[in-house]
Amino acid sequence: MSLTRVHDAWAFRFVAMASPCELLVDTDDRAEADALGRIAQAEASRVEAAYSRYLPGNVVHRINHAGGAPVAVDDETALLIDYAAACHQMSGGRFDITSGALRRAWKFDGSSRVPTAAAIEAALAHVGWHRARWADHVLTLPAGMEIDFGGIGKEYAVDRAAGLIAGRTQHAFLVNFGGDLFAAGARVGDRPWAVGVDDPTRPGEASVYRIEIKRGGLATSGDARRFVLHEGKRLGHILDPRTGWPVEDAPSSVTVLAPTCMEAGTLSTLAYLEGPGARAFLEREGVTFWVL
Amino acid sequence: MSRSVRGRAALVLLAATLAVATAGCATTVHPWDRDLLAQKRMQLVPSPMLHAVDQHVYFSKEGSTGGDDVGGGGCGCN
Amino acid sequence: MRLQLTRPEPPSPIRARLRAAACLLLASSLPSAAHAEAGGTSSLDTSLLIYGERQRADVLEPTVRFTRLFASGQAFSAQVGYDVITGASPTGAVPSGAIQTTTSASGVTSSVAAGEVPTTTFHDKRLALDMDWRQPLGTVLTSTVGGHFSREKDYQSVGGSAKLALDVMHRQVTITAGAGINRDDVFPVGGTPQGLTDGTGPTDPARQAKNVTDGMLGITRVVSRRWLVSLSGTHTAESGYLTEPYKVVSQIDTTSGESVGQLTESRPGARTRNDVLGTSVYHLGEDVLHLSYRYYWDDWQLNSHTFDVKLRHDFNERTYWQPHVRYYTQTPAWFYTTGLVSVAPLPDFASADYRLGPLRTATLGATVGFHMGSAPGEWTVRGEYMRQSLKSPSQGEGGGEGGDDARKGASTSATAPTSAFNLQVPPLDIVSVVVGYSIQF
Amino acid sequence: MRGWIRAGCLLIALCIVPTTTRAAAAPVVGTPMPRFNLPAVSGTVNSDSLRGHVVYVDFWASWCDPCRRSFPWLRALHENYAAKGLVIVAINLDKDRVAAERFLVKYPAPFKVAFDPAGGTAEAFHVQAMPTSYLVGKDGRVLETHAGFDSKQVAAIEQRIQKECAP
Repeated sequence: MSLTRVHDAWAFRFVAMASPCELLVDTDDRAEADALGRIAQAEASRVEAAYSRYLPGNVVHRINHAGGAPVAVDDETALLIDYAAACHQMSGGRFDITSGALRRAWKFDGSSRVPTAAAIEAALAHVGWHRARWADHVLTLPAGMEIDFGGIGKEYAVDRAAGLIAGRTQHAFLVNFGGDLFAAGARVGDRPWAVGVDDPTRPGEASVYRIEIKRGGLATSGDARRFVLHEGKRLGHILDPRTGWPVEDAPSSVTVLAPTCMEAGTLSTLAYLEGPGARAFLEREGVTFWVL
Repeated sequence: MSRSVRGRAALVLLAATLAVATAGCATTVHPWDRDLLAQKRMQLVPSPMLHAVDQHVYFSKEGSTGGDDVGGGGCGCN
Repeated sequence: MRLQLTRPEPPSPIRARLRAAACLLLASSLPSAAHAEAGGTSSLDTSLLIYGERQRADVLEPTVRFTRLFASGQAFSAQVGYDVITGASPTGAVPSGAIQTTTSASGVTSSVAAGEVPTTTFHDKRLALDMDWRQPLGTVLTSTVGGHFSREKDYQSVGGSAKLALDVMHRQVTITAGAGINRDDVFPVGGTPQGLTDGTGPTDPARQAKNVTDGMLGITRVVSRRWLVSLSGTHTAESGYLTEPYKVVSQIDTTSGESVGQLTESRPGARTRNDVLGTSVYHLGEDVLHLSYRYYWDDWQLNSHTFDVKLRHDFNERTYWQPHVRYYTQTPAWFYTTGLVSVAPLPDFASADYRLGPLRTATLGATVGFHMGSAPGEWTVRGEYMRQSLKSPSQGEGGGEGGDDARKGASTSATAPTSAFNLQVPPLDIVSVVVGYSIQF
Repeated sequence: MRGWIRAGCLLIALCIVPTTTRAAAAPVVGTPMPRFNLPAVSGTVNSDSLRGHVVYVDFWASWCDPCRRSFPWLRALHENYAAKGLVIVAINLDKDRVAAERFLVKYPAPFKVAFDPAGGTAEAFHVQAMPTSYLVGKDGRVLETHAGFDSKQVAAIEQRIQKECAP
């Protein structure tokens, strides 16, 4: 955790959800930046604790270990599940929080190891939101199925933190949790925030784009860090739950600007799942995007 | 026919027209059906200020004035 | 009879649905500034009227209105307006030296007047304050009390009004009753001249009072989910000094057709006005249609019809436009005259004020409402073109019906002026622009 | 003037007569709460599942100003009494779900929100004004109803809720 001065703004940095996180506040007031940074950190930690699938005792753990029994969930979780269900429905099944079993079959370690067809087939039997029963705060998953908020949790944490901070400050700020971010307002002098998009081939080293935004959520989907090489093809870690295979001929990076980080994240994921049709999809949706 | 009789006749005619028109097609409008009526543009006088400016212009340019605003309509909320 | 409104699916279903889903999630789980927003809400409306008559008066009128709603349904509003009027106003005298007349057996002549209408130039400022307070009394009664004050160089008006609205039939019908009193004082520069004199005589230095009382009764009815109608009537009694001190009446020598003199005008000391106003507001699905009709009559024999149509079309939540058409027509007051026959005995009352003449006004205008980017507040810009003209007796109901029978039936046996000629003046063109800005906070 | 009064009375009579016969009575208090099963923000809300709880049913719409004023209070009510067994069900009567969702963005509702665009539930509850709320006891009977939202009544309602929630 650190507080540093970056381009006339204070940057509060910490690590959460296995990612570098930061809050930029457009102010000279160090104490205020520190207080707001702690809010961001607390919220990131809270969302991580509540929805990480690695932490025993939380609601995700309870659902994934219910063994076919119904699980009642709290209001916030219900809302998240509703959101995921809505995304599943509007994406025709491409977006699915139950694709965890597939993710265990695939190891995206940069090697060329690909699971066998039988292994994929077996995993697919435990995938599919349509198999879940979801009504009135109660979720029932067939035994062996799992849910995973990995696809939306970080974006959710960004929007939540931004919402909490917005209620506490008049200054412009930017929340960035591992590359998913939300900018709240233009900086002093109506200046935008400048955001660099990583070169997918050299993540963390070079930016290929500089995006300027004043307000909105920005999220990127791609195979920047995790992929396998298969028959000369680079397969990204985003799996199509309908086939069990990574999306073929997908762009290496899709960045979308939307009113909230959640929307940006979901749209970039859905675009990525379109494979070569990513660009056409985003054009159809009429959003601002950058595809590499 | 004198003017005042004509005036009263006009009033009664207008009243009758209104009553018949509204009685014929009146439907019960439930409190929760007043979404459109609650809109500002559905008020009898959507902008009191522009209305006042108008009335002032007409008052100073014409021989007759009047036509007071009345209450009613709106969201019907409590 | 309920119309079902069907909307086509938006062209980008995923983005729109995603937006709704994200809003739902974030809104429900996040605290917001809702606590701060609760309680009263206030709005501030400002407008600037720019009004110009061709070759006559120009008016600049900034207005500010503040409204505050309180938690238990009370509302307070205050409005301040300031007008600056400069330019010329017709005196009532006929255009000089350009009258062609033809005498007839009736003694009434017809003529055409060309050239400039005599006017006086003036510069005046007026300050007007209005305030009202609305107070619910229980669940179905609402009272409103208001006060009014305005002041200019030679005129002051103070008044108050009270209104009571009763909701019946589950608020589908509202009955409104109200009353108001107003006290005006006129104190012309140089004193008040005697009526129908040449103005050189002694003037009255005292303030001239004018008292106005009115009562109104109205009913508003919700006909359907998208239709609202209302009908109201007002009865107003005015007494006191109702004359315009600076207006004059020409005396015409009917043989030469020349104006031989000017007399100050004189009006009766009482006037009883009535009007009925019917209004309909109909929601067409996307557009809203406002229709109104007013019938007005008074014991000066001035009757008028006013038709008003506005159609508001919303392009989206932030932009709309509203075309407006208005038509107004009136019969002249019984003592209205274009000019007096110089050799005839003086009538009791006479005025050549065109506003009491066989006047017609046609108005065509449009309002545009919009928001500036993401900045708060709504802007409105309205432009209107008004054309006022005096009807000749052959047109419409003007003059013809104002015969002696009607006059005597409703009024005293005062003598009416006989017009020396029929006046034809070019129509008056008026252009006005209102720029408004409203913000809620 | 007398003619005026006569004409006014005639008009008022004409306007009122056509609807007098449709006036609905409002029984409700003391009777069992009408049953409903409505789509909610998450899943559905079924009145049967509320049995045994003190329930506060609030009918609202996005275009209704007093409803807007009532939401922060409902929120506070939820925060203070949810743990003591109070269930708040805010039934939205907007025809347009998007309008309701926009409202919820501005006025967050951590309690149950259900949607009844057709208004059938409101009809069953004999809703007379917007908003109208019903306090329902553990036995499922309506204890009291409140038409409109008046900040002066809030304390009395809270007292009653406190009393009903007491074990």
